[in-house]
Amino acid sequence: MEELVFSRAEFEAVLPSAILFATGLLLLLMDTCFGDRDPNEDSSPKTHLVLTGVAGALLAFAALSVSAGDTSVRLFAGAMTDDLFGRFAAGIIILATLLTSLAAGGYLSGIGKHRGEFHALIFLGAGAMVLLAQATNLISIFVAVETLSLALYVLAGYVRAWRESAEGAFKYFIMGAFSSGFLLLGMAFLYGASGGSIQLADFGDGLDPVLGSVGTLLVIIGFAFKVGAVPFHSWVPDVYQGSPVLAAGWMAVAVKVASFAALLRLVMATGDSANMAGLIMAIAVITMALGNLAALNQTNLKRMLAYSGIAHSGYLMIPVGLALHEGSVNPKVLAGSLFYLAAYLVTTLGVFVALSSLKHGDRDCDTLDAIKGLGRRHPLIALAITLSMVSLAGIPLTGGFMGKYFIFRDAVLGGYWQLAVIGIVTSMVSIYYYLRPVVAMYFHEPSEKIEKVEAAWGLHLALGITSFGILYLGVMPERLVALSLRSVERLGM
Amino acid sequence: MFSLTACLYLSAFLFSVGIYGVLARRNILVILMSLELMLNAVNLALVAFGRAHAVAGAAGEHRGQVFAIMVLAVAAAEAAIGLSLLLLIWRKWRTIDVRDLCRMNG
Amino acid sequence: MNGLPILTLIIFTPAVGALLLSFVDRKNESVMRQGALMISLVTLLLSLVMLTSFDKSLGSYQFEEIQAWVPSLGISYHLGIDGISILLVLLTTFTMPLVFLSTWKCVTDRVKEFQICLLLLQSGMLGAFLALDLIFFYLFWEAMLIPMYFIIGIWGGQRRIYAAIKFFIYTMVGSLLMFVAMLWIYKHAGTFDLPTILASLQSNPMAREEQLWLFAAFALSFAIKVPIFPLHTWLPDAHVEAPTAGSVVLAGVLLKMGTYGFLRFGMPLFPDATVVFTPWICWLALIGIVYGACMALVQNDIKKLVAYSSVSHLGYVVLGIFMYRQANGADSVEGIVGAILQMVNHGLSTGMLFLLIGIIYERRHTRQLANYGGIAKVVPIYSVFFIIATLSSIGLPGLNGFVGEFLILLGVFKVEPLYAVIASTGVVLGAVYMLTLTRRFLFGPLVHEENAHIADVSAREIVYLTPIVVMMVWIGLGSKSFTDLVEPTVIQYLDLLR
Amino acid sequence: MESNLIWIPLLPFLGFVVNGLFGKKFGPKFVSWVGALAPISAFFVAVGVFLHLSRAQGDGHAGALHQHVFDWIKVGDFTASFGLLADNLTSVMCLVILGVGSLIHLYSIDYMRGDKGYYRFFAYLNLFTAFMLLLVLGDNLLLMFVGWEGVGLCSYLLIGFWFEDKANARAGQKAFIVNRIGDFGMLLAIFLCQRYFGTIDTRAVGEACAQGLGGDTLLWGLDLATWISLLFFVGATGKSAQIPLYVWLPDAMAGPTPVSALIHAATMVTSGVYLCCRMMPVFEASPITLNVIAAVGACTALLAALIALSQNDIKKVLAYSTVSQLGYMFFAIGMGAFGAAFFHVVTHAFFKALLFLGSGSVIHAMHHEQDMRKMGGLKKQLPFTYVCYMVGTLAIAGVPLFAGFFSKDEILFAGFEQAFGEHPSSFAAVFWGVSVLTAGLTAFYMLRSVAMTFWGESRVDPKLLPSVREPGRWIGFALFFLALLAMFGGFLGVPEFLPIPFVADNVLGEFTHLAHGHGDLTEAQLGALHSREWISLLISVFVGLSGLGIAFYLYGPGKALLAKLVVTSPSGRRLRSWSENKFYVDEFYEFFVKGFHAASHLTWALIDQLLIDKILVEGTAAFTKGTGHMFRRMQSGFIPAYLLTFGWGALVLIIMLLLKDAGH
Repeated sequence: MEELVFSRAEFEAVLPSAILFATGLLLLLMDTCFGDRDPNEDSSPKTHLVLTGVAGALLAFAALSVSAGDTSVRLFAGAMTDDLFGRFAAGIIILATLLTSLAAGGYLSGIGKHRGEFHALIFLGAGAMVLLAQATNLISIFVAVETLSLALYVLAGYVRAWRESAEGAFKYFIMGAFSSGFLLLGMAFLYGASGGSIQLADFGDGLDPVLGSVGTLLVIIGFAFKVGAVPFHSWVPDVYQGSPVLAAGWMAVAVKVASFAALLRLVMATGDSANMAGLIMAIAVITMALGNLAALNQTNLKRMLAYSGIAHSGYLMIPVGLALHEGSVNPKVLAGSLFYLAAYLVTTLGVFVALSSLKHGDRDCDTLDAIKGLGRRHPLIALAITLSMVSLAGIPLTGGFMGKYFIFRDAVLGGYWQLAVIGIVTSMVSIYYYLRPVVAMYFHEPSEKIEKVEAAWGLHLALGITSFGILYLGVMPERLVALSLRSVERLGM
Repeated sequence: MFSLTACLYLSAFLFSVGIYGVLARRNILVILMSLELMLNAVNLALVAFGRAHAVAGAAGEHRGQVFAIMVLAVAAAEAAIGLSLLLLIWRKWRTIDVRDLCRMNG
Repeated sequence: MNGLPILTLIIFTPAVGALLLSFVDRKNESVMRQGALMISLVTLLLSLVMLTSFDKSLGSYQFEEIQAWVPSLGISYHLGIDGISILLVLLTTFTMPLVFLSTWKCVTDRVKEFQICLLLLQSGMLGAFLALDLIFFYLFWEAMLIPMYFIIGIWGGQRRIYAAIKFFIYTMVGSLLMFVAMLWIYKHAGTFDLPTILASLQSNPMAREEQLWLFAAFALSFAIKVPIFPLHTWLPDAHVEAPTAGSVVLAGVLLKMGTYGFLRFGMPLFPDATVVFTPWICWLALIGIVYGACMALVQNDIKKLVAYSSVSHLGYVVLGIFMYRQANGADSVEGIVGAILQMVNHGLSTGMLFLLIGIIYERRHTRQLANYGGIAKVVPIYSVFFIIATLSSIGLPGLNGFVGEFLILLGVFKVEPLYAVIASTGVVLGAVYMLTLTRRFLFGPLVHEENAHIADVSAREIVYLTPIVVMMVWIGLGSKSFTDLVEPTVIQYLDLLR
Repeated sequence: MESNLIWIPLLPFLGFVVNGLFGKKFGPKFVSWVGALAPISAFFVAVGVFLHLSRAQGDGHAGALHQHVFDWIKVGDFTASFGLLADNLTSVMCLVILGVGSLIHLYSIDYMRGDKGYYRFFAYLNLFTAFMLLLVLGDNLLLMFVGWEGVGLCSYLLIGFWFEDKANARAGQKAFIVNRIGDFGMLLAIFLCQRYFGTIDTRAVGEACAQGLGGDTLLWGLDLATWISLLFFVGATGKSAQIPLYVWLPDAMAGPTPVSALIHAATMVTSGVYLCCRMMPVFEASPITLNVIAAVGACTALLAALIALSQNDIKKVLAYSTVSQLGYMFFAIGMGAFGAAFFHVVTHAFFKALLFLGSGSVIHAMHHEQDMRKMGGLKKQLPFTYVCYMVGTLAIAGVPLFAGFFSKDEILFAGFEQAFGEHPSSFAAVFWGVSVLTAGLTAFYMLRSVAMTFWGESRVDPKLLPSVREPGRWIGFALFFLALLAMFGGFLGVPEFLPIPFVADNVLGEFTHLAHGHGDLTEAQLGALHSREWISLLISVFVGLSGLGIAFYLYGPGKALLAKLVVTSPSGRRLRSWSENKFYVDEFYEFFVKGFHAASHLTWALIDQLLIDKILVEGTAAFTKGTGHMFRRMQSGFIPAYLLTFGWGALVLIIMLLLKDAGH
């Protein structure tokens, strides 16, 4: 009988997610132990929670670098792996969590909804996400997906006082559970088709063709739902609009990263056995188109950003399709996705954090009208939003441009220039709505009273980091590009 | 007694019933039940596959069964969340009809 | 240049200056104004230093700087200057101090942001003129839209939002397709580095069909920027709504990006496609020349009039650029040299017109011609400047506009006499609308009482108008010292188009 | 000597700079000194040049002075230097310009006294002189073109000198634009020269044509030389006010009278003729062009003379007279008599400047009244002016021994020779007839203007009358000198058959190399020639005198003027009304201008605003937004709908997958 001990590699592999989970639990404990029954409690900054969270995230981030390096090792009997790809994705997730928890204190106390479970939830969710990025068999994937989903459902309904929040959370839950059914069905098919294996590595050749490809598709659908690809996108706008703005930002980034990581691993494993590339590209195209077009007329910023998020999922799907191009598997192009996600992290969180630093009574400041004249009132916040918008629109000298450039370049090099053209054309459309907040902030005089939250140091720090990140990735992207290219050289399965 | 195919058909039937229930019913409680049904239909398939593979001697570690148990656990957690959300909806909206939840659209 | 990265210095001095200004307290407006002026003067000085060691007998790139920038993605930091870009760089560095000086009184709202926007814009323009890597060029090309967008949108007139968005999206639409085309070139040549691509195209040319598509994508982008008829409708709106400084920069420098793009990228990259497209583009340019002039004739808004005149003037430039080879295969450098010179001339004359319109707008807050008339009596010095700008614009011999226009028409005549004949009608029409403007604006009886007490140009205004007049005369009489900078490059350049 | 050429245009230019920059500050005295001394000093330089050249001529090696100042434009094969060339023709032209110009500058000191824009006036006038000299001296076509457009600019500025009056500003603009139309042709001619001869040097182009290089057929069956010369002529029609571009010149009278004298009579308007003389080999290479020029010239002469018959504005009469005389000059060129044309340029400069300055003197005395119907009997008040004006009238009417007599006779003889000479041509005969008729008309309308202004009863406003007196001494000085020139200037070109003592034959024609000698004729031929010359001379004298006679009969002293103003017969009345309305040419042009305007406006509204902007640009935007709206509508907010989308999406994807699978 073997001894029940972890190998060092296994320990190192789970360390980041373990730290995150532990931080989440610690936060819960702290909230229970130190919480007093002060009626104004929900408006206090609760700096101790913020600092604990930041410390936990930093620790987890540090743990990422404690690793054997580029080797992709199979661990825990194949339940997870420890490769650079996973760590890259985990890094983005942890950074997103770090920034969110940094900003959370100021934001939540500003709108008077500061409760400890917010912090706990994002850390628990983040732990699950990191696991998902590293999971290599069906069970671990499923469990990770469900764990993070549960955290998200709760986060979406975090503000119980808002009807929208409840509505969004409930929509999210129903649809999430519905899609879980599909995901699970796909997994069952894969399990059946592979002749008894739940290991991703075994899904390459020798899969039952029909059962296997339908199973793969169903799993892809499950993840497509998570990232908000059309036609599985319907939840996104409602959930973002209902969620507290900071939570929406975190969700937008972290869920995408984790889901894409798992999706990429999956398609790399199954390969293009059934011409999945065409379907994925079709999804990419309609996702880009619908996301951008539907965002055009939005007046609620969270909703607009939700559609924008949908559109970005479309761009992110392009490398997935390219990787499966013509039957052969070409993981190199996935680097585009990784880099894009990193740029997306700073860009999207930039907007959401900036919006978090504003409020409107005890509500989010989330409409175009509400941010009118922001350029005059709070120029730095307006500047940060502008920077993010410019980056989202893919205008040069920002991370967003480099990401788009990376992806479109691979598309053209891969012979799919049509995809690049469609991507470009939809980007043109997107410029219009990305400019609308800029118009509102700078070209209109202040019409409503916008308040800035107090105790905003964390928010500002986070905002500084995201803005710096946007420019850094736009001007000096080389290191991250090289890292992303290295990350996809060998994927653990 | 039962062939794998028969089990899969049953599973598929149950899954479809679940889908139908989710799509067609207005009552949130019934929808939650239908969702459970979908998951359990898959469980049936998993178990059936596991059993079939075990009989075929391919890899007889009953992974399907293990998977099914994990799913059950997850489903339980999900139900808990679902019900508490239901409570929240009831408190804020005073309804358990999904069609009423359409304040946000467009 | 003793290893001094002079081009980098030129490009980034304004940007760094903008960064420095961002730390100045916004209430300290005079520091802001003087600081921005100083920064632009330093840039001008740097460009003049560069000019002194520019070897005008060489036709190749000078002061080249090549650094790996994003090697994993094939982008390099490659700067260089040659005869095609040097005048435009000088035009930019020359114009900006004048622009800064012109804004001292008229921009009083958000002064800090304004100066920063202008400085960033300057960096962007200089970068676009100096970049020799496709993507690197594209970065600047797009990046400079943003400050311009703000300049129009924040400090603009009544319909500024409409104009700003129109400007931005119009320009974006073109450049994004160019972006895909650049990627395609990368696929073909394996690099974005312009000289390397051009060298590799010599041995490994692109298929004709391929060239046609790619050229079309590039041309769309540049044609919008120029603008070539019928893609010009953003320009009148942008000009009318932009504040004076914006109009000056837009007309003075930004529009030249399009024609410069054709010269630097569009034509040498796709020589075969250029031949195919030449008649189409030329006819559009010809239509633009006549059409722009006719449109200018019926405008009542002074700025709109000048905007349409730009459409007409830039038509000449485009025409000159494309008429580079005679039917017998002999090169004709006059067209391109004239076009490059004319870019500068148009920058000076139209820039000056906008400055002058800005001056009067500052005093009377209207740009409708009907509200003026007879003011020459009230503001004689102003009128002299205005007439000089008008004369330069209509190409009076002895001033700058004539030399460029003449060289272009001469070059065109050598290649396609018919085009030159049609284009020459623009010379007549140009006189018609500009003189009508002058007459209705300056001459006649003083009908509006409120115009009777307009102040004449102040010392500050004279200070920034005079250098332009000096340049006009200098180019008009001493054009050789300018064309000599350009010609060797053009001769060498035309070999690329074989 | 060569390096002094630049001073000729430079001195007036410096005058412009000094007056323009400092004139306002230093006051009118300073301005007068600078403004007048600039052309006078240049005049002396020009005299030096002239003497140098005539000495060289006397030594038998006729040459030219050339000064290369700097390289102006040099791109590719194209070179245009800033170089000045003074040959005999040029030096005479410079003398005329600077001589008459200096007198007019002096005249202006009195005429413009007290004007608010005094310094501005002199600055412009100096600038004009500089450009005119550049036009004359430029050694290549492009540099000539600089002067060509430059004088146009000054004309524009000076016509609109009193810009507060809307009509003046309009007239200036009209002048510039009409000239631009002509310049269009000029530009094309320069292009042709550069393209086919590879040079725009005036002498080189001339030599190329003289060698027959222009003989290749270019377009529409016309050869190169014809095209170039025709295009030059288009330029000349603009500057020298020929059909169809003459319409600006009468309007140009809106400018101050010295301007009319200098620019619109003596110098600038003759630059078209000068151009033809300068480029003589080009024109001689093309008989077609010469015919066109003859026809246009003669028709212009007639048309303008007819219009002049009924004008009541004293300056308008002179303006149409100028157009008519310019027509004469072109008729001469068309007949191949370049020397005669140039001779007429010179004499016309003298007597027309005199007439204008005389009229200016009247106008000045009358406090800017120009309508002859409000004058009459002024010879009492303005005797000196009257005499001078009379001299001018007799000169232009071709009364023997006055300046106009010789030059006009030479022109008419050239036509006569073409029409009835050794190779008779009915074409030439027709236009000769026209020009003879015009000569009569000229004499008639000029005497009419004298009569209306100076003779008969005074119709002057009685309040005004006491203050009407001879203007200042500078005006008198200028008039006196010009009167002398108008009387004796004709002796520069005495034909050889006229035995006039002490005067050499045909001085001007010989000196400028424009006249063709008769050296190769036999004795008999020469005799026949001389008899034809006599016939022509008699005809022209007869016609001129009868014109004067009829005018004297109709308008002379003792006649009740107004009764004669109405011609009673219906056809006469019609002619009169056409003449008074200038044959409706302005209205005809106006119609086109208005139509062009309206069409532009329509294009702007329909194409620019509606089609491109609204339909294409904003339409695309609206379509995109509409699509976006449609997608928004699909997001209904209902959970079942969301789930259905999900379900259908999944189903479609699975079916697509299976179909593809089946396809494999």
